[in-house]
Amino acid sequence: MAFAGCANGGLSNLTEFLTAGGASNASAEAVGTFLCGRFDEISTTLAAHTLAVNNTFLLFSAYLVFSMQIGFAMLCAGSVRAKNTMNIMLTNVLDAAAGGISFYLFGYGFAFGRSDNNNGFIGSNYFALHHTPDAGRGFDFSFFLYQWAFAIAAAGITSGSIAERTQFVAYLVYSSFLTGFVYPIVAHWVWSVDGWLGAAALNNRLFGVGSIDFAGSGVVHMVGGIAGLAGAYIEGPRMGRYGPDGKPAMDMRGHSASLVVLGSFLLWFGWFGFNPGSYIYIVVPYDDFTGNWTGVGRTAVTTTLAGCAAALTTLFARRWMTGHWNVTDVCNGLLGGFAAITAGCAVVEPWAAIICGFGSAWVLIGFNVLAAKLKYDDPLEAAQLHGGCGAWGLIFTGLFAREKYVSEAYGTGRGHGLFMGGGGKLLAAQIIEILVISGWVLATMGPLFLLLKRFNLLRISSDDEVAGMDLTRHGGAAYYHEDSPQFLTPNATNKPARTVPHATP
Amino acid sequence: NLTSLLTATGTSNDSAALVGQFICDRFDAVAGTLTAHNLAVDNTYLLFSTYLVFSMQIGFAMLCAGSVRAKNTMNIMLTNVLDAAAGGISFYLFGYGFAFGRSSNNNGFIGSNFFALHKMPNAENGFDYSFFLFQWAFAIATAGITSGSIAERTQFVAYLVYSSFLTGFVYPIVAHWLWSVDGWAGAAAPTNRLLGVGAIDFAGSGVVHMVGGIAGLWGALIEGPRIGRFSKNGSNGMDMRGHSASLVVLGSFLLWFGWYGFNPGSFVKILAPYDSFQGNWTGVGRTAVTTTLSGSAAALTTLFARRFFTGHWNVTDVCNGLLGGFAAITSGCAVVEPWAAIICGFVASWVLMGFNYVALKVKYDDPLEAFQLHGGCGAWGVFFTGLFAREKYVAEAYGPGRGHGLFMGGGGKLLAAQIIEIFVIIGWVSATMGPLFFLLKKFNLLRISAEDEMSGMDLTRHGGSAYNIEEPELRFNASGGNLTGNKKNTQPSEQVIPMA
Amino acid sequence: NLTSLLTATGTSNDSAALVGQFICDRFDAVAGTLTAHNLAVDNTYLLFSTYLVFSMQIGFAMLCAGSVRAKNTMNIMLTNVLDAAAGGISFYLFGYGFAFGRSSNNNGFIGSNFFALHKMPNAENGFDYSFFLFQWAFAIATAGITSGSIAERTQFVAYLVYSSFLTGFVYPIVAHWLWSVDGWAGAAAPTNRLLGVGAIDFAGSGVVHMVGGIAGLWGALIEGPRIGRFSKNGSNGMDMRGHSASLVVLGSFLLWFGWYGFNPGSFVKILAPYDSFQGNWTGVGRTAVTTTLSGSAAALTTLFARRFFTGHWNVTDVCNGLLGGFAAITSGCAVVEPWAAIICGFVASWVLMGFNYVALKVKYDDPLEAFQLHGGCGAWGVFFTGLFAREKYVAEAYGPGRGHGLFMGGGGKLLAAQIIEIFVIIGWVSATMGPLFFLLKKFNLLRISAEDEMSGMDLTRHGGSAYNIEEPELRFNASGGNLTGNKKNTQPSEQVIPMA
Repeated sequence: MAFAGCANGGLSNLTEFLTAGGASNASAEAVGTFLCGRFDEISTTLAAHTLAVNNTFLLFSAYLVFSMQIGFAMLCAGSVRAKNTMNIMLTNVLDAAAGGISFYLFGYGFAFGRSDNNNGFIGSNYFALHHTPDAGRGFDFSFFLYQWAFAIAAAGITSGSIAERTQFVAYLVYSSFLTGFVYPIVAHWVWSVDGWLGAAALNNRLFGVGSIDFAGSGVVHMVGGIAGLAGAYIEGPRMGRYGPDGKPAMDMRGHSASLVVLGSFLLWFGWFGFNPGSYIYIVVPYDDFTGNWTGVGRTAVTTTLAGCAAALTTLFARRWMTGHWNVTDVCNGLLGGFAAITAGCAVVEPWAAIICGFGSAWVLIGFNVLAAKLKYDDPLEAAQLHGGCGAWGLIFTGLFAREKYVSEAYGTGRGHGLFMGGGGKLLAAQIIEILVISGWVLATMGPLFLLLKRFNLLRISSDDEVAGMDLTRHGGAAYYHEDSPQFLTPNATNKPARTVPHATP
Repeated sequence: NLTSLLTATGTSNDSAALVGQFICDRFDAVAGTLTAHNLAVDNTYLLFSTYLVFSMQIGFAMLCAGSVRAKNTMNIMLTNVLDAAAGGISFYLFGYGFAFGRSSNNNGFIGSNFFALHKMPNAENGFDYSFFLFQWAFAIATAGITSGSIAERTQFVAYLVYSSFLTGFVYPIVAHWLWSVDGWAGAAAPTNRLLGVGAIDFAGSGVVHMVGGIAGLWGALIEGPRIGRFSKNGSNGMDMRGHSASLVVLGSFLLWFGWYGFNPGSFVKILAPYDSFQGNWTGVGRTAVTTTLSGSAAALTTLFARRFFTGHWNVTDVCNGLLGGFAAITSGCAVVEPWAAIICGFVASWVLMGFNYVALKVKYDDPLEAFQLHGGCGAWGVFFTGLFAREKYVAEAYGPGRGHGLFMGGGGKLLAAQIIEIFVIIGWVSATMGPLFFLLKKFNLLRISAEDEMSGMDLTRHGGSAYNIEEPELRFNASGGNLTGNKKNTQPSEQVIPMA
Repeated sequence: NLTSLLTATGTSNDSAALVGQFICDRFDAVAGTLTAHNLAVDNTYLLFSTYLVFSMQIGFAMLCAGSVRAKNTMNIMLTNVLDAAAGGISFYLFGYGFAFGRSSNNNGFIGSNFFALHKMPNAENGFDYSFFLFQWAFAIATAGITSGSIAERTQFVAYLVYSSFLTGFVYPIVAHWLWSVDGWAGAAAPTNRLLGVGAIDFAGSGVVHMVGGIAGLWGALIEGPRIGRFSKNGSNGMDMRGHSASLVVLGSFLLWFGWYGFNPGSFVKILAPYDSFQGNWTGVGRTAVTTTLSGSAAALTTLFARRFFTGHWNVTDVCNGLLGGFAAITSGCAVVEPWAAIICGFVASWVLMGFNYVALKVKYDDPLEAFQLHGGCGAWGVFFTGLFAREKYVAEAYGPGRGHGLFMGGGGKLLAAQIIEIFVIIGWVSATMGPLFFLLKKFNLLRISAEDEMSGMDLTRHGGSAYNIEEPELRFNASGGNLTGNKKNTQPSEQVIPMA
């Protein structure tokens, strides 16, 4: 409903009116041309304003999402033992860097590329930003950047699951594959207007409604979490994590809670780009006071409340279960709440977000108990947190999505939540999304990890694991204190000798 | 109107109506689009400012973590996370309604609507969700200040109680007085302003910083100093430095970063023109400049003054001075000239050093200097605004008819209003938070036991130390040959006894 | 105009005038509102970009802190805080005026107005406060680069002197040459451009990075390497690794984050349409993409190259490579294609490694590799722009009539201008900063004493170590029984003797 000047025959209409008013044809045309010229000018200027504001909004949201990468790096660094810090931070830097190249070359095209070969399964254009910007379809560079920031977040999740025991080469392989192929396909299904699964599709939506995964509880968090699950399961737990009796032996706490808290807070900060930013456009009015800006604000509020509720629930639940007030547990609970609300953030009421967060805290605690029972070792709880809470978030959206908000965010004719009077269609679509994401990621990443294992490229040697990868593979420890002897004697051993690549396990 | 004009030109009534309709429809469509743009731009601006203010919470967490001893790091960081989380719930349920709720029961003391975001967004008052979120970020900053004052010796339960009370009730009331259009004290009120002018506390030197600082003062006073901080014979005792200056600097810088949302963001709307070139965007830019200059001046003053007094160039002192400069300019940031901001920062540095000196004399122990910094420099900032506020800028930010500074030819009215603000804030916070802390002490819920304090709360209450450096022998004998395996993790994993 | 058209339609003069007046008033009102919107959007964009650039200061502080030894952490962080604070004051008083001040004395060499923000905001030149703040954030980044080169061995006073001189004079002059519309060297000038085209340094590979890097080169050369860095027998000596890779990674990531303000923000205005879909917003987005891709390519190249050379996958090397890629693309970010950015990053990585190799050979010691990274990669970036700048993008960013790249069919004019830029920057910075460092050395104000260097500046000059981990025996014997009290803090609290 943006202003369109004198398009659609406005000029001839006006000229006609003026002529009928008694003016001569030529003069009427002159007046009409003058007025309509002015209106068209205004219309052009307004269009430029709209584009400028929308792009500003999207770009700064993209920067915020990028800051989540800082958060991941700090969270991961703090959550592993000091001897593997260099390793995990390197994987985080390369998530962004290698992801940048592979998403530029392949991923973006698979996810959002539109051409004559449009289909619901995979995109087919815009590889290496060819044909971008695309005025016809409204894709500018800022959209690419925003989507890139999402793709690298997915890869960041997985690296947490397989931390402290994975060969660096395996990491490079899976990361490029995930951001370049596995993730973009899912993004295409759910977020592209051509996708077969999502509510964004213009027509032929799943069950007539399409699943609602606004900012990616499924697309980002479940994909990353399940990929991590496959990797961590195939690798097995870290040495010493579980004793021969099957009981958790060592706790293997991270080496710095300060970094964990810093990372969690930075993720929170970045989530304000992740969820509200997923509106992409902010200049879309609903009435004379509300518009997408209201939706964006509400999304920021639901995101905040879900995280807050999850953090508080975790605090008291863990206090009750362990007797401690534990800050790292609270941080994980917080992030679980965010991962859960990500699917429904734009389409639920603030009070529902509190329910979402409350539920997600218990989901995370439950999955953690289950993981301990099954001797599943995930240093960052990434599969439990992003996979588990992400799946809960999708179901929650099927229950609590509100009709008004859905139609504002997606347009009319989509489904809404079971508890909000929308029947079971949306819920069914949400469950299908959970199942197909789990299936797709397991079917692609599982074989990849098995293959890596087969070629002895997956797990590091036990010597490396005991000594820590930093010393054996990454050129030295992350921390140096001068009072240690290597600093007092020149040419001391603070620089390990060149190591043999890929020691056999 | 246009139709009648056209009729007067001699065109027939019907045609005139058609032409008029056509043209006016176009203008209405233009106006509608412009309104949408206006709202979109203002909300974009407010939301991103909110995110910046939120990043101050990261700053607080890091600053606090670095400023305490390693054995209490987990504890203080947990309180910072919960400031934001518990504050989110309590401000959503109560605080926002008390502060900004408007209804037929409007009064100058307390708000009465919008609890749990009921009736939001509210077109009538122009309140959208973004405004709520912005105010939430301010409320949790207040609670964060207080947690610094009582760090390293407070029971976690006490913390939960006071934090919810502060963000849910004490702070919102003050915000209502100063910032709501219904408030009795602030310059924002359209009529019936205090002394005819209303106090100017643009971004909250009083509302946020003094409230947090004075709450901290009462907590720290009632708890008393940390064990060993002051020795019995009257000497200075132990210095009790924080465990990581890197975290202190990181936190201070993040606070600086976030302050660009705090002060300039308090314009709330950026799209309000003053003339053909200037508008709120100019005010916003100038506010960012005054903020920067005040902090810079305070940092430099502290640097040289501390160098003179102690002989060291001390980075943590400089960081505190910097933050003191920010806390002081927060009140007047939008209504003073850049050069005045330098004066503000210069004096703020001396205020902070003065309060620190007094604190040492009276054996007041505040691990983060939170009362001295936020309370002291905040009060100076409120006072400073009464001296240097410029008429033109006040009119642009608040509308005409408010007061301006004594040194800028505005007479003493504004200054009087500012002084009243200082006193009522001190009174209100003392009257509410003082009894609360007393009550907590009475029920033995305030201070941790001496054993806990000696061994650190992380070990006894929070499940273990914040830092786990394995293989210490490896670190110190890394001669390449004796790479031994991990030692058994020494952290207590068994359930501890809940608080005695 | 409209009135005469209406008169021609046969209406009476008076009525026509009324109708014309009515309609034109409406149009003027619309135009006025549109101008306000325009300014609000542009200023919002510029301010938030500024905040991002400021966050690079956090990044520098963390990167520097992590890259030095623990015993000098307080020192280097203090210099980073003061970059921002002292730079704030000196850029406010002098630097901004020298760089962008316009008056009747306009000349290509130096600016002459706007000192202490006098005559700001300036509608005539379109300068509002936000522009000042944006430029300030750039100036302090320059000083931050230099502090890395001379880390761990420089007296604090020397630091204060050179930093003010750099941000207040040396850097602003270069900025004036390249970025002011009056400058003699840059493509921004409307007429009389160098070689008819003007050098293109969009966000400052030369103006910021080379200036900072070359200043650092002179400082580090004149001071000589740290004690023990190179042994006498010609072997490599000690590696002198930084004390915390976590801080290095945090800093690098924050710099990446801030670079999104640095490069895309340099468009200054976002609301400038090219056609019905594209505009400066497209340029801004593309700039963010080229920045990302160049850094990514440089990081990957460094990863594999260093793996090949050293056998390790080294995260700190990768971080430096990443930053080298950013420093290089900064010049051409807005005028090259995304694929060209990958080439830029690829080469930047080799440039950095080459310079590092040479530095080792000639025993040049730069703790942060600041000269190699910002000087070397910056120069490559300026050169690269002369090869790959695309005509269309140059015209969009600067207007028609500027040069484009040799490989893009633009001939050698732009490349020649770029090479001239490289040489005049090297010359100017060497001619100003070299003598300054010599003078400081002459007066014994440059390098710290050998004793200070061995024991670390934190202990001798900055009031104590950055890290205080108390009672390690308590941490490892926390059996509950042997809780000993705090040991006396071992930090020196007595006043130290001022520098010898």
